[in-house]
Amino acid sequence: MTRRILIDPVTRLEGHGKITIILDDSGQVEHAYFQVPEFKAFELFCRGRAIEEMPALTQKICGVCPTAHHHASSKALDDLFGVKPPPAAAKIRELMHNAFMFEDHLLHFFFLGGPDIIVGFDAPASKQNILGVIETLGMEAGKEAIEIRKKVRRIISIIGGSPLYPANGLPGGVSKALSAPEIAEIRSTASHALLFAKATLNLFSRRILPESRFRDMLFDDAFRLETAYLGMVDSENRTNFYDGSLRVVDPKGKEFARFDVHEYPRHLEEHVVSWSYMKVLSLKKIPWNGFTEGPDSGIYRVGPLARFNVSEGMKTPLAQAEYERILETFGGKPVHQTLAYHWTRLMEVLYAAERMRELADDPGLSDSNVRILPDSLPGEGIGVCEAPRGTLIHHYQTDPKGIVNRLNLLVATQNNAAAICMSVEKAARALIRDGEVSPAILNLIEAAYRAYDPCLACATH
Amino acid sequence: MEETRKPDRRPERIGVFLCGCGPNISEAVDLLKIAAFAETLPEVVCVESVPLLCADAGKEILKARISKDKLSRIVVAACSPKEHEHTFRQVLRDAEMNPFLLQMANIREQCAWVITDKEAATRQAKTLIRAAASRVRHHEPLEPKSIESSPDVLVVGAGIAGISAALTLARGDRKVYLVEISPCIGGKAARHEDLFPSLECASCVLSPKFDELLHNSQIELLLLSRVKEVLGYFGNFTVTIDRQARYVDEAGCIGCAACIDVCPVKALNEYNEGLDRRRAIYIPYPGALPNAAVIDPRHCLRFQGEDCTRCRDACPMSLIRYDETDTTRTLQVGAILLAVGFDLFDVENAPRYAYGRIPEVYTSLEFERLANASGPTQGKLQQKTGDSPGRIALIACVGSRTTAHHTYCSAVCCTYLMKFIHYILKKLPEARIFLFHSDLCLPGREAQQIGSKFSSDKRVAFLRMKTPEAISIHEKEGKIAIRYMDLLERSHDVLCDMAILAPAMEASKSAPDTAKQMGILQEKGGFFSKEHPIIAPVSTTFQGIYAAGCAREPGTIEQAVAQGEASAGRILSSLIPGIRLPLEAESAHVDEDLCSGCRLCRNGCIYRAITYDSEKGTALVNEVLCKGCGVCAALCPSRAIHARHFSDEAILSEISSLTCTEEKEH
Amino acid sequence: MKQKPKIAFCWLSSCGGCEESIVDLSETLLAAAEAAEILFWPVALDYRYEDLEKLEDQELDAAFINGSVRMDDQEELAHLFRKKSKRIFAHGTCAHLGGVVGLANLFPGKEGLNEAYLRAPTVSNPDSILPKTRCEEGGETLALPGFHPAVKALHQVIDVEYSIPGCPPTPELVEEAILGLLEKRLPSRGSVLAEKKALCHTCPLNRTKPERIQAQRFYRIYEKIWDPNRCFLDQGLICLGPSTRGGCKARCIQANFPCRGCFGPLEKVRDQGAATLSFLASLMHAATPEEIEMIADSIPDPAGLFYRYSLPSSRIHQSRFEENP
Amino acid sequence: MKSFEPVIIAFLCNWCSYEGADSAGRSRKELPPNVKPIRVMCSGRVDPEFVLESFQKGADGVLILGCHPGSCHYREGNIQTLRRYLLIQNMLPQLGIRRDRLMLDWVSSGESDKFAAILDRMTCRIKTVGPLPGPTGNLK
Repeated sequence: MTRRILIDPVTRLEGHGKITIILDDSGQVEHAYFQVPEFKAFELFCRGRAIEEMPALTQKICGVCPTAHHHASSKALDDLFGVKPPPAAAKIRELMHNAFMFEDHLLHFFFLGGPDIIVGFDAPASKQNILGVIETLGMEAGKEAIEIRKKVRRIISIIGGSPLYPANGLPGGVSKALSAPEIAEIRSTASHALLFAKATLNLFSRRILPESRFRDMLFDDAFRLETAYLGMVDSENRTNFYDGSLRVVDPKGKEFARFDVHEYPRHLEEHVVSWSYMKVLSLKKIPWNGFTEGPDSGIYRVGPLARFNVSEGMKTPLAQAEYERILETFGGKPVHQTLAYHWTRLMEVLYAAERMRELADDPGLSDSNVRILPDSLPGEGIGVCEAPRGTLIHHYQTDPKGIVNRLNLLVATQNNAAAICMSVEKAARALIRDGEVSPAILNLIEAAYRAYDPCLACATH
Repeated sequence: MEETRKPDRRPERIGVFLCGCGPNISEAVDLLKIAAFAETLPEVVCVESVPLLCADAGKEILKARISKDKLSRIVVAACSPKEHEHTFRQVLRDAEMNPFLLQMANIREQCAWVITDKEAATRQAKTLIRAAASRVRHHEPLEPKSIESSPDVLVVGAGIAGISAALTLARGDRKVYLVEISPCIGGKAARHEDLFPSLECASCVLSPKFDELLHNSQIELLLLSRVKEVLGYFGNFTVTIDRQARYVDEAGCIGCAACIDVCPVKALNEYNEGLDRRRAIYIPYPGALPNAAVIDPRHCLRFQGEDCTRCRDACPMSLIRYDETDTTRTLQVGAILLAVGFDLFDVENAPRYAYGRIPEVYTSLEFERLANASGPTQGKLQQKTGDSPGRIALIACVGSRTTAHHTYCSAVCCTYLMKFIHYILKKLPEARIFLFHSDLCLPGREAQQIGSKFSSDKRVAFLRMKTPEAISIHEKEGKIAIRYMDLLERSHDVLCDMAILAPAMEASKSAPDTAKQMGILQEKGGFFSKEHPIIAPVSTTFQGIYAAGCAREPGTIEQAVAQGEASAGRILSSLIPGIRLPLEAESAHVDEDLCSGCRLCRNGCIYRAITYDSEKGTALVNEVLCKGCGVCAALCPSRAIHARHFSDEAILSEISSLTCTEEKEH
Repeated sequence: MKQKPKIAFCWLSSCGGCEESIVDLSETLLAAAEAAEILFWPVALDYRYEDLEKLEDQELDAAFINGSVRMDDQEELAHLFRKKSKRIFAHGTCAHLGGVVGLANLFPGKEGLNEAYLRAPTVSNPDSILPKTRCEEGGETLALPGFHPAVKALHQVIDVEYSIPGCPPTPELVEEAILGLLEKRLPSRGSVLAEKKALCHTCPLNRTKPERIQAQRFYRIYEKIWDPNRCFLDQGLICLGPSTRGGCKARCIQANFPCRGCFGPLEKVRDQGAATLSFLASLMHAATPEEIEMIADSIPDPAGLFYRYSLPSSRIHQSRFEENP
Repeated sequence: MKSFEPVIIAFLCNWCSYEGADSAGRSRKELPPNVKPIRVMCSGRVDPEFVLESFQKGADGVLILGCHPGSCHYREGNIQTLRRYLLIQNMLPQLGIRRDRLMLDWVSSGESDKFAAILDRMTCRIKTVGPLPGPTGNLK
């Protein structure tokens, strides 16, 4: 007779989830399900609302990555009203976006998924958290991590009012220009952030990477998934979080597609499963054949690792150096090792800090012209950006009065939905032998999805 | 106290009193059933049916039960509260209970008389009584307040309306401050030749009033003065007055004019509508009161820096005061009357009448001066050339009844045009008169008679225009051509020597400033809004401020006098020396702990009863001005404004009680 | 040594923003973790529901619950917390009033599922599969919580001692609540732990408001560029400041953005929408039905704007779905 | 089965419409018992929340009666009401409530016939549209 192992709720991620592992009578894993038991219906109740309210409204999908939604939404409004924000506005948005990527990635590293690798997979549950992290790294380091997040989130409040839910997104720009003192503060924070990013990568390669248990798991097949990858790149195929075109590479790393977001419906497809509220995305051009790996599967991944795999380098020097180090460590692309998400994520922290610094130094940032009034009537618009957890698409349609009558949201973690389920099952199969389960094993299984930094509120919205 | 819940209020002792109202209620509903039902209502401790509660016997019972049963709240189920609420409130007072702890259920007008099916009427009565019983729990004992007040009065404008009011008030032994911007009293009426409808000579009719005014010790006349600022409210206004120097000892001057003859400066005489010139030191017009000279610093050489002393040297009593200065003073008054009069529509804004381009086109006021014995021509009707006009055009509705300017009718033009016909025929019996009008408006007995008399006079032609705008004036062969379109849309030219326009009457140029200063509303044409157009016609939207004469709407001199006296009456009866002003008990109240100082409540209060305390950052209701309408309470987004006796709690409890009816229950 | 107070943090139908508002406590959070024993906090600590069930009744001194109640299991969880805790803090506007997600109450419950899983343009769902509360998968039964017909605020499901409004609450308010608990100086039960006065009271632009505002029409935020230093209402923009509880530190105003009401209605107001509607009406500079309608029509989505955060706990709670209303 | 008897809350201003109601009474007009009157000093006292609360508490219709424009005892109170009314009317359909369940009209103290007519019209209108559904989500 079969046996069930239930992990409910899954912890140290955003949103509600549970894992059901089913063992056959010989104690081998028959199936493992990663279920999302929540749903909110944003696509329904945003209908009938005034289009200009979307950035403020849709960002409430997620309190962890609101800025990403705010920007995908604002860009959708630019598109829908046919207005191009003035240069200063675009810079302000990208600056806020990078500040946000920085602090959100650090949230994962120190509070959510990070503890797995900082304190160690096998540490007791009571240590698998920020407090354990502080214990491991020392109060100073811990406090500093908390401090820098606070300072960088302050950049978001300077620009958008609240550190959490910015309020500045408008079609054709932003509501507020930046004053000289504000820019000065941003600049000094950015420099501080850059130092901290370096230190964190240093910490990673000195303390975590060499650590054998982590290294084993990093290269272990249990944490390997052969999928395609999707991410946003600039004209030179370098990672960009705020703007660019979407690029897909196949499991061999070959470019599979490179398209403007307006073509997304021709490339991406959602599937529904009856055992979870989380919809599953796959590449439309490859016929859906369920939760399978390899070249015949349309399943792809997004987020830091995916952005690493689809890009041909980073735009900023230090990040580029880190990029090459990763490439060297894995001896080429694509990297399919799920735990590599941690490393690529820290590389992005470095990039975000460098980019913040660049933008803070840009003289154009202080321009007071930050908004252009639309003259065309609303209609249809699509906006895209890279959220910490991956590619995020907002798509709106309105009536002539600018009342939303249709919207479609493809949210970062949805793209990873299939991969997350598969990673969990794969880890479970590999790690549970003859019905043997220890807390350490269960935590390792959770480490399989935590690497993605999933956001389940987003994924179901 | 940490984490403790607020204590529940202690239960009320409610008494329900059912009135049979003779047969009216008792026969239409089942009072026994109702009484039984009332017994079951929460916190009701006594129910009593009385054949006729408003009769002395009934009131005795009510009074007795209140003290016997120690009732804390009363429900009276009887007639409309509008009929007997005050009666029963008095009974509560007599029983030493606060009168506001009463709620009436109107089971006569709203059940007995309007629902024939006794069953249904009884059900409805129960529902209304339950609602009353649940509402009355939320009543608070209100104490009607009162304040000290000043009985003195400020009258703005010494025209005929202001003067009539001032005299009436003074006869009532009131101190009156009469503020007038010009150097003399009497306003426009004083400069008329005759007065309609009696067609008596204006000065003969008016000067006795003027003399009485000048000699009345209760009235302090402030000439050359204007109101600078008004603070406060009904009963307690503080008014600041700016007085311009006259440079002549007003009291001493006897108007001998010695100073005037020697003055070297000449300026247009506004008191003759600029038809002639006056000196820099002058008396506005012969007969102007007070009969004293005044220096106009805008023209006097001394004030242009020259060292001219001719008038001072000429004055036999040396009453010239070059060193006199403008002064400011502050007055305390209880009420204010605005009698600031009107101005004529500026005809240059309607080019079709060629006013200002063709010299022989006059406005009605100019013509009054022309016809006036004390005017520029000593009353001789003559053209600027000196010849007397043979053909004279009178044109009605100039700027009135047209979408282009004023849509309203100025009410008196047609009648004074009749007066003008009378002037002309009296002075130039040979003249031909053409009256251009569209719909003559001659209300009242006299106007009609005079009108029909003239219409049968062959020297006078009544020409009907299609519309007030269907007319224009042109120069033609050195004469004036009046081109108009008749009812059949045929166009005609009528040649005349002189044209007299009847321009619309509009609020005086100073009205907007005054309205702002006083915080009152204005209507079409800028006239001051009335508190209520029918039942409160002489009071404005701000309590304690009244308006009379043409400041409130175009009207006759007779009406101006009546309104002046009416306003005076309102003031005399509401501001009684030594008696405190009673305040509206059911007024609004701001809870400072909840008020955010957003000040939007002021958008809803036309009585300016809500002020803002910038220190505390909260709004404040002035209970003197609050009329208790409750608009602000419904408007306040914090519900920080509490409408006394009509609180949210009271009304919400009525709603819940009324919605859970027997129909719903089963 | 005296025993540390035991507390729990949990989310229901939440966005995680309120969790961030706890994380943003930074040092205070570490201090709190020292001073109190945190026995449940999914976003940060590895406790499971079974650990929660194992607790004695009333063992928790306080549970800080954020998010509205949208799914069956969230309602059960709320009841479980009620059983285990001496005090319930409704943390954030969703728990306090229903929140943004409450706008779903304008639509019939199941429409949400149909829209997302059947009608969404990129969905390929030939067999019209919907998530099921019980489904057979590989011979095994898997369970999911059901999707409620309507969103509820926490107080509509269990008794709540304290509410911390805000989407999200400021860290200061959360800190004040936690310290109040630790230092035993909480106000009377039933209190809302934010300012008693509306946003205008602390709004830097309030002083620029004229004596009377007379709106010829209301502007939509994409229709005009406005002066950041003048009351937005006076510029014809709709700002919910007057009808919204203060305590947010005017975050949006600082960003030159009008208030959208996330702190909910005032102490004595039950229906934020009605309060908003009432004051906006008073700003209309019009007296005839035609003129007034013109201005009223310049507000495109009254319910969605006036009830942005508070529909479930408004007077009406939820659309009545009458045909051709 | 018992025929549907709607409950209609009517807010009457003290000076005009309540007087109108009284004069309807004095002239013995037959009025529908479905209408439950609440007296306020001015229709401007009627908080939109009162209207929504009436619906929430089970009223099938709500009437607001005030003085005719221009003759409001408080001059502009009824205009405030008109503004609120038209705004609520824009919102009711969004809340799934038929517009015609709420009605604003002007009744002067003399207009007893008009008063009776309005009550009759409103009552049979609500009878034809039927009872107002309650919330489906068993919300308290």
